[in-house]
Amino acid sequence: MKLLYFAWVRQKIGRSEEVVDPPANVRTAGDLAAWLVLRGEGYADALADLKRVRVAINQEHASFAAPVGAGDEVAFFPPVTGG
Amino acid sequence: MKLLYFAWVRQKIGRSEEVVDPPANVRTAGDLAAWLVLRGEGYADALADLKRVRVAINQEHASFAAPVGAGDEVAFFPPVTGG
Amino acid sequence: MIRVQRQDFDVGTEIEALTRGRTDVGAVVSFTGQVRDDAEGDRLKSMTLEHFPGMTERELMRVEEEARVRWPLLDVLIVHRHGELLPGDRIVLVATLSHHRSDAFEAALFLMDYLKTRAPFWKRELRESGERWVEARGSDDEAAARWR
Amino acid sequence: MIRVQRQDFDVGTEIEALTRGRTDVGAVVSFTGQVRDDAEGDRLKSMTLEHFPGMTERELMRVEEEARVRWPLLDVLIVHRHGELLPGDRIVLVATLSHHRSDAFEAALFLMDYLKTRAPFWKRELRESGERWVEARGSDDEAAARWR
Repeated sequence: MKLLYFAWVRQKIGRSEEVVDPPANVRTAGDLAAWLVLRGEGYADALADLKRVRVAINQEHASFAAPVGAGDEVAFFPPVTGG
Repeated sequence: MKLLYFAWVRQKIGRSEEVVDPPANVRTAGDLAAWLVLRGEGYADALADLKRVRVAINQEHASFAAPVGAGDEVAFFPPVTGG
Repeated sequence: MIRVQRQDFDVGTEIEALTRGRTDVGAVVSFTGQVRDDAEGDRLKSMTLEHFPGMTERELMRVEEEARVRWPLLDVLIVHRHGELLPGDRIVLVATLSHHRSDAFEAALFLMDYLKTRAPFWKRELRESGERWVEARGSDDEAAARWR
Repeated sequence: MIRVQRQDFDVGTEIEALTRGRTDVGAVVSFTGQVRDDAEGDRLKSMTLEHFPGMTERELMRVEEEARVRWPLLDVLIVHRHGELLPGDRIVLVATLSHHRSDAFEAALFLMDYLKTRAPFWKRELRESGERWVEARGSDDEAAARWR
């Protein structure tokens, strides 16, 4: 599973992308975030409060209840501020 | 009193401006239009139906109930279609 | 600023002149009205805009002032042409500058709605079938009424 | 049409390209968003727009398509820059072409409201006091919500 991070999520985690292989009980984007939080302080700082974070699965906005699987590209980022 | 005509009001009357000296019983823009209608077919064609006509007194939109006097510039024209 | 003129205008040049050197502008909205050939069998050959010199400028200044009272605008430009125009020619430009986009959008819409119902211009169309004066549209009166 | 680019754009050139040779366009609305120095003591030195390559283009295409479904538009252009920008620099251009002005105005407003809440861009400001990420505004969510 490919993960992408943007803006301050990227800065807090300290990288812009990585490939991970989460355990079978990670079924949703929310599960994935909760699993990432266990990896260390940067991840926890970025992803512990999901009210501040948005997720896209395969380049489409998604909810944290949406399922994620091995072949997916999952991106975490703050609410957008373009325009 | 100076009169100005625009668009089809001008075309029907056959001139774009004239100076007139209406009688004392012409007190409003509506009175003025009714008095002009008596001057001939072109005026009647242009001004008999005041629902189709607008008036400006001294370059400000006005109602037909607005008073007009000797020193005024009164313009009759169709509803505007600019923009 | 308002201008009534026979000659064409360039939208980019006008906007550039309004924004050049400014760092306080967040939003620029422009509206350009063009001569449209609706091409329903009876083609439009040209359109002539008659206006009321003097009153036109007064009405445009009045509507600019009204917009500046209603919205916190950094600048306003209204350019309206008169004379003979061809299909595709520009007729009118309205541009509004503000900090935030909603003010610029609303003010531009307001300016156009008021222009359509108050600025003393009259359009005469020359079509293949002959000449006719464009009639005022009830929808323009309704659009203007929402700002009262 | 949508474009995501680092380089600047010229509003006049873009509008000219959209309208050239057309006689069916009655209304052109453009919105330009610029980097604004709100100058409240802590001056803005620069702003950097990060984006999500790939998803950005998809979201812009999606919002263009949505606007074309909702309004009878003759053309749509969205240009959004990324990278480092200075106060006064242009960020985004939205242009809409239609027969009648209300469609072009509404569609441009819709496009901007959706861009603000869905297009994956993030602004980082460099101020005299340091760097900070711009926070999303609740008013932008409310503006987008009115189109649902």
